Amino acid sequence: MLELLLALPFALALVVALSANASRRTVACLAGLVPLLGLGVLAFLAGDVFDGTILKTQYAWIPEAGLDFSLRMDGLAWTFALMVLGIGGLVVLYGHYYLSAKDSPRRFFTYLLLFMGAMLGMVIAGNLLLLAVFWELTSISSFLLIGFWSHRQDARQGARMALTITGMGGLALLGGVLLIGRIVGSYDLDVVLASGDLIRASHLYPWALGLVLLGIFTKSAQFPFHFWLPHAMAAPTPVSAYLHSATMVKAGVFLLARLHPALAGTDLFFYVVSGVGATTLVMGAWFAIFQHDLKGLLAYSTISHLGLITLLFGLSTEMAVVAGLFHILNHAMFKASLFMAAGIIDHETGTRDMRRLGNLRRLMPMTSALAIVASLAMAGIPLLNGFLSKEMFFAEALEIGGHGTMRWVISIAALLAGVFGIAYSLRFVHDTFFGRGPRALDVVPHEPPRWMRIPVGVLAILCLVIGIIPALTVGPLLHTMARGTLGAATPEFSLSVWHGINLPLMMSVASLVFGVLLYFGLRKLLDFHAVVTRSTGRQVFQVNLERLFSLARAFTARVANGSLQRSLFGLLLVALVLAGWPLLGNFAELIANGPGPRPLPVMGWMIWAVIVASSIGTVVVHGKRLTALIVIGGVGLAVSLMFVYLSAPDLALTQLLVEMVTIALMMMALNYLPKQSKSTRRPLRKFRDVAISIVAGGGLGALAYAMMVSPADTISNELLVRSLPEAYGRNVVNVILVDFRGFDTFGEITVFGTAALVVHALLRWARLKPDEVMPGPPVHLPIAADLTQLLFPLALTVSIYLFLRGHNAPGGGFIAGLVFAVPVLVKYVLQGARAVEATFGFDYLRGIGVGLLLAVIGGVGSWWFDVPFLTSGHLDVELPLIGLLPLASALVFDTGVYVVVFAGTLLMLSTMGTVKQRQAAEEAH
Amino acid sequence: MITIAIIVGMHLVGIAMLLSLWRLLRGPTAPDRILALDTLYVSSIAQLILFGMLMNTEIYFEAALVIAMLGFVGTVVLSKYVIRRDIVE
Amino acid sequence: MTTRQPFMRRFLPSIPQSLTVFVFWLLMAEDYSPGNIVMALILAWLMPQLAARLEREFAQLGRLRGIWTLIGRLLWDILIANLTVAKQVLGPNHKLHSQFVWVPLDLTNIHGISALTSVITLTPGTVSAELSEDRKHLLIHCLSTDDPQALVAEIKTRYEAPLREVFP
Amino acid sequence: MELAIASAIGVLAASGVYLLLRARTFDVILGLTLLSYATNLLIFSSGRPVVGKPPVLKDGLAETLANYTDPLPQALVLTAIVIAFAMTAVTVVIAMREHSDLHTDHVDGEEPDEEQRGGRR
Amino acid sequence: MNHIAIAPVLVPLVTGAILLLLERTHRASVLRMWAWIGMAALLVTNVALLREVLDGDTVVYLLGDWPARLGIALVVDRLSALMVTTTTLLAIPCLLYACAGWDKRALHFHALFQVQLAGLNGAFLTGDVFNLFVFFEVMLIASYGLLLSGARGARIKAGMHYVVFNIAASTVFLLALGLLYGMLGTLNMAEMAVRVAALGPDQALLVRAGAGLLLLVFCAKAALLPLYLWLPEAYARAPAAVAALFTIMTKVGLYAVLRIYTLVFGSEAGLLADFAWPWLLPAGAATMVLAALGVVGAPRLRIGVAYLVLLSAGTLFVAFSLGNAGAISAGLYYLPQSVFVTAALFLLADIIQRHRGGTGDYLMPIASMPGKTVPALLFLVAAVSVSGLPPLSGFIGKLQLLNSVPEDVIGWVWAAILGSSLMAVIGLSRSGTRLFWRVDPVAEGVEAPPLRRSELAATMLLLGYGIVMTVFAGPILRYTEATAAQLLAPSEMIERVIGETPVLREPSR
Amino acid sequence: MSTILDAILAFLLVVGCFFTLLGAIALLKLRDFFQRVHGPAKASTLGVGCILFASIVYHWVNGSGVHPRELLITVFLFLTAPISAHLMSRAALSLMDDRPPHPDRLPDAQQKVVDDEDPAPPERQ
Ligand code: NA
Ligand code: NA
Repeated sequence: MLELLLALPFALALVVALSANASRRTVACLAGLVPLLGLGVLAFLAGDVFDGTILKTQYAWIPEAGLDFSLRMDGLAWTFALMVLGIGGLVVLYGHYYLSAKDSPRRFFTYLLLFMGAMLGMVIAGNLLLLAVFWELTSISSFLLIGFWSHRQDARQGARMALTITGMGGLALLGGVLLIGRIVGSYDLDVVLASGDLIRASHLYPWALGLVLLGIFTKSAQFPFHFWLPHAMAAPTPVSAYLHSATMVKAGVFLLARLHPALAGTDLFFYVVSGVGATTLVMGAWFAIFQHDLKGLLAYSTISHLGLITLLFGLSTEMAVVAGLFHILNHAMFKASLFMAAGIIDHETGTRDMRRLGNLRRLMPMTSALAIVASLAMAGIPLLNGFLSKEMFFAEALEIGGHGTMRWVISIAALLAGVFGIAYSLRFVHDTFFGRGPRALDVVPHEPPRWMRIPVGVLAILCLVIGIIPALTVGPLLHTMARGTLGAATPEFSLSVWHGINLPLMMSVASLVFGVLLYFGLRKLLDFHAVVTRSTGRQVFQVNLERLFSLARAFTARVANGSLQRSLFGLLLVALVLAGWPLLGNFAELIANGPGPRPLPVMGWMIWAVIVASSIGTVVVHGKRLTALIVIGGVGLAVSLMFVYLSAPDLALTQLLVEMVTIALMMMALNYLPKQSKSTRRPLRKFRDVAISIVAGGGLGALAYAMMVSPADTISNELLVRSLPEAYGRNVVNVILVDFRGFDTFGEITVFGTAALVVHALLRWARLKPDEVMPGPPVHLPIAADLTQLLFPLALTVSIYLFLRGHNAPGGGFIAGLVFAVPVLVKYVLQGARAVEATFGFDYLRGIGVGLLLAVIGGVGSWWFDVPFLTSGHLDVELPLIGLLPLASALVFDTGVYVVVFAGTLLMLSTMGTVKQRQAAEEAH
Repeated sequence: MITIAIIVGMHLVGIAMLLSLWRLLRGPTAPDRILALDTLYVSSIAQLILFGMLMNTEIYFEAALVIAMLGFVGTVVLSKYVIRRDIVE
Repeated sequence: MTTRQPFMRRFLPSIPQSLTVFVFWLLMAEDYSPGNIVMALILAWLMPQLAARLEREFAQLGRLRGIWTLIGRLLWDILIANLTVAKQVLGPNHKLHSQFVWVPLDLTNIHGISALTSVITLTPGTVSAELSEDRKHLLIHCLSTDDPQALVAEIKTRYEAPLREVFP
Repeated sequence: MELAIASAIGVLAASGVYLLLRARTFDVILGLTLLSYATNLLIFSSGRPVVGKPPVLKDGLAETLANYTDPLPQALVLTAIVIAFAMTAVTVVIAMREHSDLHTDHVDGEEPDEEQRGGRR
Repeated sequence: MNHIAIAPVLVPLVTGAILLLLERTHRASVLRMWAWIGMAALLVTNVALLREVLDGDTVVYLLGDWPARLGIALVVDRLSALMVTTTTLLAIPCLLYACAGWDKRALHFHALFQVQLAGLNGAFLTGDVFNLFVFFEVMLIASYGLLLSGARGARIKAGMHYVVFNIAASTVFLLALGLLYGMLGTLNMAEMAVRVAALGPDQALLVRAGAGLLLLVFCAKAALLPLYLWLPEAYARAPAAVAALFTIMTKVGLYAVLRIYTLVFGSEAGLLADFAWPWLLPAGAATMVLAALGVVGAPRLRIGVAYLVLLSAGTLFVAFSLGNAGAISAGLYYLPQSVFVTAALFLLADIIQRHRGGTGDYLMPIASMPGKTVPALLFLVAAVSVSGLPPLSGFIGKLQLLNSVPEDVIGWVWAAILGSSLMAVIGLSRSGTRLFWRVDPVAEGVEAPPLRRSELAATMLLLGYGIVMTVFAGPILRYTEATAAQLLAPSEMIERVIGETPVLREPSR
Repeated sequence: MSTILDAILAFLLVVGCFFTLLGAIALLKLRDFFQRVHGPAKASTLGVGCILFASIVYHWVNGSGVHPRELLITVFLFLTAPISAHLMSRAALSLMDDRPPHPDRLPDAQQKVVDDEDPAPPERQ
């Protein structure tokens, strides 16, 4: 049943949302079904609940997190569900008439039902985490409701403010709940409620309590988080009536009641909760007096009443809790009706400003009468429900034991709040329904449609009935509610209007008298209408939020300013820290343990000199780009020589070839870049960079040195041993490339081919402006072109030679591919791109694809023999005449490499060589 | 004797390389530097051959061949740039 | 006969080139087995085909009788002149009388001109710098000469004349 | 030998880092090139290089690291060279496009204000 | 012999190659068809892969039939399978979105897309550090292409920063690998782990320097605190489908950190045991805070989303560096869902941008976009999920994470997690209200370009993943918990990898 | 192995290295580009040629077999050196302010259209 109850609002929200073509009435009816059916379910469950049974259902959702989908209904939950559904039903009815033709009822009721569902879920959750989940859902759905009139700035702002504050509270609550879970070891409500002593004894208790209270205070608009509530009044009135009487703000005090057995009973709880409650109570009431907006006044009044309830729970005596629960019920009734009445007034007069209203009892007597009844209930006038709970409150305030000062403070606060409450209620009644007015209205107000008035009437009558015969009406309900909250500790109490003449009654009388005096006295003293109250809370919030936004903007823009230099500098700095940290102070020991350095023949030092000199030379001349390129060519050559010298011919070959192609690419690019670097006038920056470069270089050199002099233990011995017998190659480097680590090469050619694609993609459709266009027609270099005629076929032959020999001597697919590509590059340079493209006619793009597929085929072939990808096979083919032809399957793979490298290189070169140039004339467009 | 000759030769060629390096760094014009780089390439071939003789191995043949065959590519490209800025017209 | 020639052109675009490739492969592979000779033949056939995709026209050789004397002469000149240049380089710089000289060309075949510039560059003391746009003059730079006209005459007789035979 | 290699790595890295921190695209590319030389040398040196023992197996010479240098770092460097080349090509082209599209060769695609002011002064 | 381990790399690569062959001559629809065929094949192989590891098996695939230490081995455990699955699931909506038109405007899009997938999967599957580098590069080069193909102006500029920074980081990667190979003499992760455990104090220092550099690289790619500056612009400028796909790229860095610093430098690594995590925890928390600031201060929605990516990276760093099974499990649950939801937000931002005319996705107060209902709803779902509000997957991830924070650091870690969530709520509520809640009477009549169905479908699919992850949170968390347990007991995997014998060859001699 | 052969080899080597060095000295010492280019363009080429020749003989004598393929390197060197020299000279010329004037440049010579194509080869007889 509980699942059904909870599913109702969500299911119908979905139905409403999807009923695109339904009439307004249908939509409202659909929405109205929820409270109707829901109340039916409640009625069905009432018997058990009133008997004190706790109804439960439980489904595992995320047992790992302790988050079960468990629902639980006791008296407290039942009563709250009753409020949520009952007042919800009235609000649906009211809202149907309230919404104007421009407002989409579909959207409105969808949000409303979502909210109703969230609220219901929160109330009947049987797992604290689940409760927190629904708690946040109420924040989100109320955000949508408050911002319903999203074209209005105050609505947007109010909605965001509410979301921010209550969202923050929700996160805090989540933290608190998690801490409770940590203490108790379960989130199950029954377990938690039974573990009050354990919780209170835990060292985490203050944190858990603080976080939970933060959630409660924000939700229930307690000082200092109260300010979001008045701004939420930008919502349509049905929303205010619903959220700020029976539901949203009550979620906080609901939780206070719910967790009362688990959290209450310590001094910390007492001081914080009652202190905050008392402050809110008085402050809210005081500010309510000075509101000009009907809903504003009601909002501050709500704050004040929530303060009262909080205060009662803070007092923590059983009777105080009962009083608090009672006031929750009462407040829901009179406040909902008052909001709806205010909405009617707004609806009929077009304003909610009390300075323009007045004397409405003549124009809309019925509404006025109902509103006056509700206001009197709010003021706590006898024979109305508000009086009863207020009396209980006064009584409890006077009976605080053990906390001497607090007793006085709270009693005075209670009295003050009573006085203020009378004053603002009086102002509400007087300024709206009596006196002169209304002024400057565009319409002549009259009674609203009957069905709009009915909800107000129902609630007002309830206020009266409860106020007169409480024991018969609300008594059992309150009892059930209290039992749900307090369990075994529920006190015996009787509800009656007359307790005899006692101190609480005196306080009521006093507050009535002083309240009337205060209102009229204030009217005499100052012009109410000129008083402008500013919500300091809002001010502070707004200012801080703006500050947060601008701080975030400024900070983010300042830190992530898009500067590449900064990014790189950060990278370097972290690198220095991470790599330098372990070495600091340990370097001497590090290099002491190895076999020690070996001497290098003079030859090696000469090559070293070329590396060092041209490397530094590059830095010195880097501003002049052509020069820098030539000089860096020296570095490349010398590094290659170093490779040769140190037993790495394959490396040297590759390095040299890549060097040539790189220089060609850079020269092509240089045509579209400035010839010189602009000099920067930032000596400090240069100094810093020089310093960090030296540190980085020195550090890396030191690391390299330490590594080289420490003993090595590598798997390479095994590679050497197994290369020839098992991989059929003498050039172990090539064997590694195509066999042992063929998968690396596989990835590498993918990178290579893809790089060519990227170059192609970047330049194909682009039009670039050369930095400088040389005058005259293209230069022909016939002699050079002619001389390379013989070079080309020979280079091709060499390429094939290097390719076939690669497995046993320096060479291989990559080197051979480049050796093929480079003479074509020379052709491009000497004959011009157009001429080459016209005759050469290879589709380089497809070449890359074909090469990659070949490599895959070379690797997948081994699957035929049921061995993994890239396993090399070996086959000796005996051919007539020719003799033995050794074939390694790695050859197919290497062919793929060859083709990709050739095609990729040429795709890059030809793309860069055939860039479409943009003329200065086009530039102007 | 022959080993000594090879070693002496390697040092001579090494000096040649250092001299080219000097020109490479000093310039003054771009063609000077290109020329220096070209010379560096040619000297490298000599160096490789000598080294192969010293080690009594043929393993450096491929490297020398490729430098001889393509070492001038850099020269071609750089010179074309000086002549026309656009190396592929 | 007229139909055969284009076919031959397609099949074997340049016989000299094919020959070069053939020899080149065998030399490089250092393997004179039947299998490798087949390979060399395949390459000799294939490589010029590929090269033909990039060349408008291969050099066609005329009479080759003179070429051997030319090569011999060239090698000798390279040797001798290198010594001269060595002396000049190692001597004081101010004794050098460098200058540019325009050599008028009788060669019209571009392949011939290319060969000539190579020869001029390879022989010490002279470097060919530029071919005039009409391809009738070749600019050469002499490291040190006092009689440019004699130099021009020598180049024309020693190198250009035999080259005109090879590249008609 | 270790000293030579290590110091060469150091100098290359220092030069590369300095250029990497320049503000012009081309300088940065040069810096990356130098850095990749340093990187390659470092990986290479992880095989404890020796003179004249290339890892190409000869008959009659036992296949151990006593007779041949470590081939694995060489293979790694080969891969690294190729990848660095691919990356350089892409960077170069981006630099071209940036200069063409944004009319500046500053790495951030716009001239910093202070430098412009400095230039005008 | 089961070859399923290599399929996630080969399938996209072959698809890419085929697409490259077809590209010039075939119409877009043909290319799309082939791309989808490839995607379907990938999905199928992915399911097969998941089945292999579901019961805790680790698949070791010895490429070239060499023992793991000599060649390259692919290692598929639960973590790899999870990452590969996330990639595949992400790729489907990205491709769907791109097929709405961007694929025609970006040259080689399809081929690059497939290469990107191959790179990602390769990085997730390999058990060899150098091979990891190679696949990082495959992934990066494809990402450069995807980012820059069809780019102009500002995107080129962002690309410059992204590319150069990544190349620099890759250089450091190589340096680290050089040092590690030099000290350990192997590149196979399992073998490295064995050797690291046996290191003496002097050598340990050098290895630690190398491992530190390696950590730097992964953190740079994952965009951890001082190294994140490259991310916002690059992600905010990338084409929508690409930006969405990129959301997994930072996770690759995170994956690598998790893999290597649990396996090689994990709890059983002798002197270097767990040395990285104490550095990462505060850095992760600080990243969260800065990222949250970025979300709040973002002038454009897409920049905000980029910071959300960063926020999720920070969260994951915190989760992983807490080091207990619960936190790692929480992170592993959080990871895919954050990928999906941020990807959805990128797509959504693009839809919004196009429909708001000149204002794009700038969070300026102007008329709300026309035809906003569906995008607004999607935005709401995404925002709720990404900021970690209940009840969607983001919440569950964070909940699990909060649950697993040990008590000694609970204060500031919780503050960072909850605080950044709040800031995200603030930032996103502002974005949402500015984008959808402003009705300008003038703009109301303007006819909006119709929303493309496939684009919305792609977004919904991504958000749908999140909802599925919410509903089935239980089983998924069980999987991630098993994964975390597997990660925290590296010796099992080490034995498994080292012990795997080749089919034909002798094991190691 | 005969000392005479050794001596010849050593001589070849020294000559080769000397010329290689000579090219570099020229590069260092001479005054301007056009003077310098003379050195490397051939002295070095010749020097390397000598060394290569010595190498062939050396390997032959030392028992590692006849490897005439090193000749190929010489072939390539002699083939490419003139191209390099020619192009560098053109580059240097293009930077010169006072280029040597053409001997018979007529006023209308400049308007002569330069043919894109190589001149057609003469018909075969
Ligand atoms: Na490779
Ligand atoms: Na790199």
